[in-house]
Amino acid sequence: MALDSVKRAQETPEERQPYAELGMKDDEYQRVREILGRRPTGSELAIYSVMWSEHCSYKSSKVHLRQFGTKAPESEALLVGMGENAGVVDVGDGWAATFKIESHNHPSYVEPHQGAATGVGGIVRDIMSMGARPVAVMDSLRFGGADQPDTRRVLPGVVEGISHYGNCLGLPNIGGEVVFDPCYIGNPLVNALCVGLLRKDQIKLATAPGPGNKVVLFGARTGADGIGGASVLASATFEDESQAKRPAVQVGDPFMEKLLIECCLELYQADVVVGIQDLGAAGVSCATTELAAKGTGGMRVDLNLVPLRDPSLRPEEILMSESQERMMAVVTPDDIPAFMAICDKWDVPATVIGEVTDSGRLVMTWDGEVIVDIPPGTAADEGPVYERPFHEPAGQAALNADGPERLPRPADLRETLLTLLGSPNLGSKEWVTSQYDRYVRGNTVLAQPADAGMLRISEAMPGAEETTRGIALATDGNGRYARLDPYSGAQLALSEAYRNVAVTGAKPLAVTNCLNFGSPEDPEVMWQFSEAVRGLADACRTLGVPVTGGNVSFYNQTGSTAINPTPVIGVLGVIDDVARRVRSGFPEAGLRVLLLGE
Amino acid sequence: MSAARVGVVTFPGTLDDQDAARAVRLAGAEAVPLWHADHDLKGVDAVFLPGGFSYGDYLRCGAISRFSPLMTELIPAAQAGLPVLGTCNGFQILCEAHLLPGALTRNEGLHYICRDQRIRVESTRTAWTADFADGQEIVLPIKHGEGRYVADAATLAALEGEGRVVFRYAGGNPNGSLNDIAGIANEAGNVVGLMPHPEHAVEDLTGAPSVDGRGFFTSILKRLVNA
Amino acid sequence: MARVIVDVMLKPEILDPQGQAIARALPRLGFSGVSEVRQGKRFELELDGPADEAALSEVRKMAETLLANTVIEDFAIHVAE
Amino acid sequence: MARVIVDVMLKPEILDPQGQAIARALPRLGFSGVSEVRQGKRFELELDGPADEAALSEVRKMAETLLANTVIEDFAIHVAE
Ligand SMILES: Nc1ncnc2c1ncn2[C@@H]1O[C@H](COP(=O)(O)OP(=O)(O)O)[C@@H](O)[C@H]1O
Repeated sequence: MALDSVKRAQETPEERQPYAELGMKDDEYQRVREILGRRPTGSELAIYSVMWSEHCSYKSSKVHLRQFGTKAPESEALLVGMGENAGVVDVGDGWAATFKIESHNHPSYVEPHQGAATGVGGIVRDIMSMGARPVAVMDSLRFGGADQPDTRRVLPGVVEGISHYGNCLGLPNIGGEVVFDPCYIGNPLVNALCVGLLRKDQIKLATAPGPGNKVVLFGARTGADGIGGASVLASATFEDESQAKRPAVQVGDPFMEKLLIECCLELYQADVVVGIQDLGAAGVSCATTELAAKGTGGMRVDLNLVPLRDPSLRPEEILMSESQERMMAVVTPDDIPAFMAICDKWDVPATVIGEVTDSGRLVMTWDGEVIVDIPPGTAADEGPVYERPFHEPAGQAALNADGPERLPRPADLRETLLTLLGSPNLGSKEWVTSQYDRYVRGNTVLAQPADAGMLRISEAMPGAEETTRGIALATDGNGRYARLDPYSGAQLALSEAYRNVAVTGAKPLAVTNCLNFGSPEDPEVMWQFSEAVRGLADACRTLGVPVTGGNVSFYNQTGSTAINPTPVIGVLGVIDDVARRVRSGFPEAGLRVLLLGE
Repeated sequence: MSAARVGVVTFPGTLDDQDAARAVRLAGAEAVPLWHADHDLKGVDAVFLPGGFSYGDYLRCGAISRFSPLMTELIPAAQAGLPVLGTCNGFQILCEAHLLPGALTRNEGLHYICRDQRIRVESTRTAWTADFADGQEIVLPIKHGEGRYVADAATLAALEGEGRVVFRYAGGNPNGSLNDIAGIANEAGNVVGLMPHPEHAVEDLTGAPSVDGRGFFTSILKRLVNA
Repeated sequence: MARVIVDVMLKPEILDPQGQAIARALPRLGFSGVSEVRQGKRFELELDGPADEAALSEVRKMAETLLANTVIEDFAIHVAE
Repeated sequence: MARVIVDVMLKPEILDPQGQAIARALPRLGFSGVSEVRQGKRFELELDGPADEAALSEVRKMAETLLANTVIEDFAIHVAE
C-alpha cells in the first residue's frame, strides 16, 4: 500500500484528492496548495480539513465574535481572556477560576448517552488544560416537545450520559436547564459547563516552547472514534478495502478521565509541565498544530509512536481520531522520568511521540517517511475567515407584529394556571436533577433548587490557604425570545444569568457563552447570529462583565428549518464570604416580601 | 494523648475521600490517607472506605478494588477487630471482599438517585453507631445507582436475628433494598457498611440539610479514646 | 415454550472501557494468558410458544429496537437447547 | 489463540429489575409472546494460547473470583467456535 509521503506528493502533483468529501471548498484546497507550494499529502489534507472546519476555525463566526474583544469592558479580574482553552478570572485571595460552556449537540442526537457523556468529558479536559482542578459541572439542555416520540429516546439517554460521566468524575452538578420546544426535535441542544479552580500563579497554557523539549501523549489509546470523514480519505487515497466501517460515535471512559484529572493535578504540583493541551474534536491534529504554533514554532512527531487501540489505523485516521480522554504535554527532557512516574502511579499510559524544534515546521513521519511538513500556524490560526452575507428573515416583522394583544383573553384563569403548572417547561426537573450528584467534594453551598450554583473555594485543593470566598454560577437562555429579537434575546439571557448570580450575594465577574444556531450559510440564520453576538457584546459592556470564552454550534437544523436561535449564557461571580450566601425561597413566616425593580 | 488516627482509603476512582477526611478532621481525629497500591495500613486505629466509582464501577461495583494490595492488609485486620466503615462504594467493596454478607445490585428504578433520605438507626451496638439512639431517625444523602441490598433468605434471617441490620430506609425505600436495608454490620460490630453518606452531612454550609453524619465520627472517636 | 438468547456486544471498533479495565486487572490478580476482554450483555427471553421462524423474526425486531443500540452494538440470536 | 465466553446471569431467585423493565416495555412496543426476560453479562476472553484444560481451569478461577459474584450470580463457560 502506497504511503502518501511528502516525496510522493511532490512526484504526483495532480493526483485527485477527496477534499470536497472532507468538507473543504475549492478555494480552501487551493490555499493549502499555495501554502505548501505543492499538493498536500493525505495526512496534511486531514490536518487542514479538520483545523479549517467550522468547528475548529470559527470561520463563519470569527468576524462577529471579535466584538467580545473590541467592546470588552475594563476588568481587573480577567487573567486570561478569549482564545485559550478557557478564560481565567481572579476571584481573590490568590485564587483564580476558569470556566467554559460547550455544545455536544449533534453527537447527542446520534447517540444520546455517549454524545452527552463525551460532551462533559470534553469540557472538563478544557478546564484541566488550564492548570485547574475541575470542581463542578452544569448542563443546559433543550429537547423537542415532551410528548414527541423522539424526545423519549433522546432525553433519558442524554441525562443518563451526563449523570454517568459527571458522577463518575466526582464533579458535583450544581445547576442547569431543561427546556422543551418542538423546534429542537431533530436538533437537541446539550451544552455542558465546567468550572475549575487554581492558584493564580499556576495557570498553564497551550504552548510548546523550548527546542529539545519532549512531546508526550497521555491518557487513552487512540482508536477509530469519530473518524467517519477520515475513512473517506484513507480509502480514497489507498483504495484499501480493509477500511472497515469507522464509527462516527465516540465512546467515553469516565474512569480514565478521572485518572487523568488526578494525574494532571499531580503533574502540575510537581511542576513538570511546560505546556499542555487537551485533545478535543481534531485530536492529534489540533494539539500538535496549536502547541507548535504557540511555542517555538516547530515540532517533530513520529506518528508510529502513538499508542493505538486499533492497530489497523492509518496515519490520516490517527490525525483525525476523536478518541476521548487524551492530553498532550510538553515536558523538558530532564523532567520526563518524573512525569512518567506520576502517570504510572495513576495507571495512565504516556508516550513520548516527538520533540519541539525551532524549524518553524510541524514535521511528522510514518514508517520513516515524512508525511507532514507544514508551517503549524497556517493550520491552527490562519484558517479561512468568511464574511457571510446576512439579512433579516423575511417573516421577522410579521412575527413581531403578531403580539400577545391578539391572543384571546382566557375565560377561566384557574384552567390557565393549571395548564401552566402542568406544562413540561414549568414542571419539576427533579427527574433530571436527582440523577446528578450535587454533594461530592463537599463544597457545594447551593445547587438545585437554587437558580445559581455556589461552591466554597477554601477546600477545593487541600493544603491551599484558607479563604472565606466562594464562586457562583448560572446558565440561562431563551430561544423563543431570541427568535423574536436575537439582539435583546441574547441580552435577556445574559441578564437572567447575571441576576441569578447576583441574588445569591455574589458579584458577577465574567461571562461564557454557547451560541446554538442553524446554518451560517443561510443569511437569515447569519442575521440572527450577528444580532445575538452584537446584543451580548453590548450588554456585557454595559454590565461590566467580559466574555472569557465560549463555543459556537452551527448547523442545528433539519433540512432548511433551523432551531430557534439559542444563545446560552453562563455567568460566574464571586462572593466574599460563602457563609453569607442568600438562598431562594421564603425561610420563615412573618418576613416582609419586597418587589425590586420596575 | 495523641489524636485517634482514622485511615481514609483512596482507590483509583474514589471520589469521597476528601469529604471523608474532612469529616474525620472536624470530629477531632487525624485523617491518614491510605493508598490502594500500598501494603500498608500505617498503624491507623480505624479505616474509612469512602464512596466513588473505584475502577469506574466496571464489571461490578467494588469487584476490582477488593483485590488491591491495601485490601489484602485490611481484610485480616478487619477480621481481627479493626473498626472499618464503608459508605456507598466502600460498602460495595466490603461485600465483594466478604467482610460483610450479601451484595448490592442495580437500583430497582434503574436510575442513579441523589437525594436526602430519612434513615432509621436500628442498632447502636456497633463501633460506628454508639452515639445514636436506637430507633433514631436521621437524614443523610444517598447517591448511588447500585444500592439495592440482596442476600439469601438464611443470611437475611441471620442479620435480622442477630441485630446486624444497622440502618433501614424510612419514608420510602429508594432502591428496592430487601427489608429496606440501608446498612449492616459484621458479627463483631466493628465492620459497618451503608449506602448513605455520613461524610456529606457534617457541616451546616455544605452537603445535606442535616449534620446527622457527625454521629458516626463521634461514635468511633469515643470508642478509640476509651479503648 | 422456548428460551431464546440474545447476545449483545459492542461493535469491535467501539471502545469497551469495562473490558479494558478487566483485562488490565487480570495480571494484577495473578491471571495471565488473556490478551483481550470484551464485555457485553446477554438476554434470556422465555417465549410463550415455540421458537419458530415467526417468533425468531419477532425477537430479531426486539433486538434491533430495544435490546441492542445498533449505533454502537451488534447482536446475535440463538435458541437455547 | 482461542476465544472463551463466560456468561454470567443473576441467580434465579435474585430480582432482575433490568430484565423486568424490558419485559414490561415489550408489549408497549407491540411485541407479544415473551413471558420473561433476564439480563446478564457476557464476557469474551481472547486467550494467548489454545483453550485447553489448563486454560479453561484458569478461566473458571477468573469467573469464580472476579467475573461473577457467586453470592448472587451463576456463570457458564464455553469455547467459541
Ligand atoms: N439540566 C439540569 N442540570 C442540572 N440542574 C438543573 C437542570 N435543569 C434544571 N436544573 C436545576 O433545577 C432547578 C429547577 O430548575 P427550573 O425548574 O428550570 O427552575 P427555574 O424555573 O426556577 O429556573 C434549578 O436549580 C436548576 O438549576
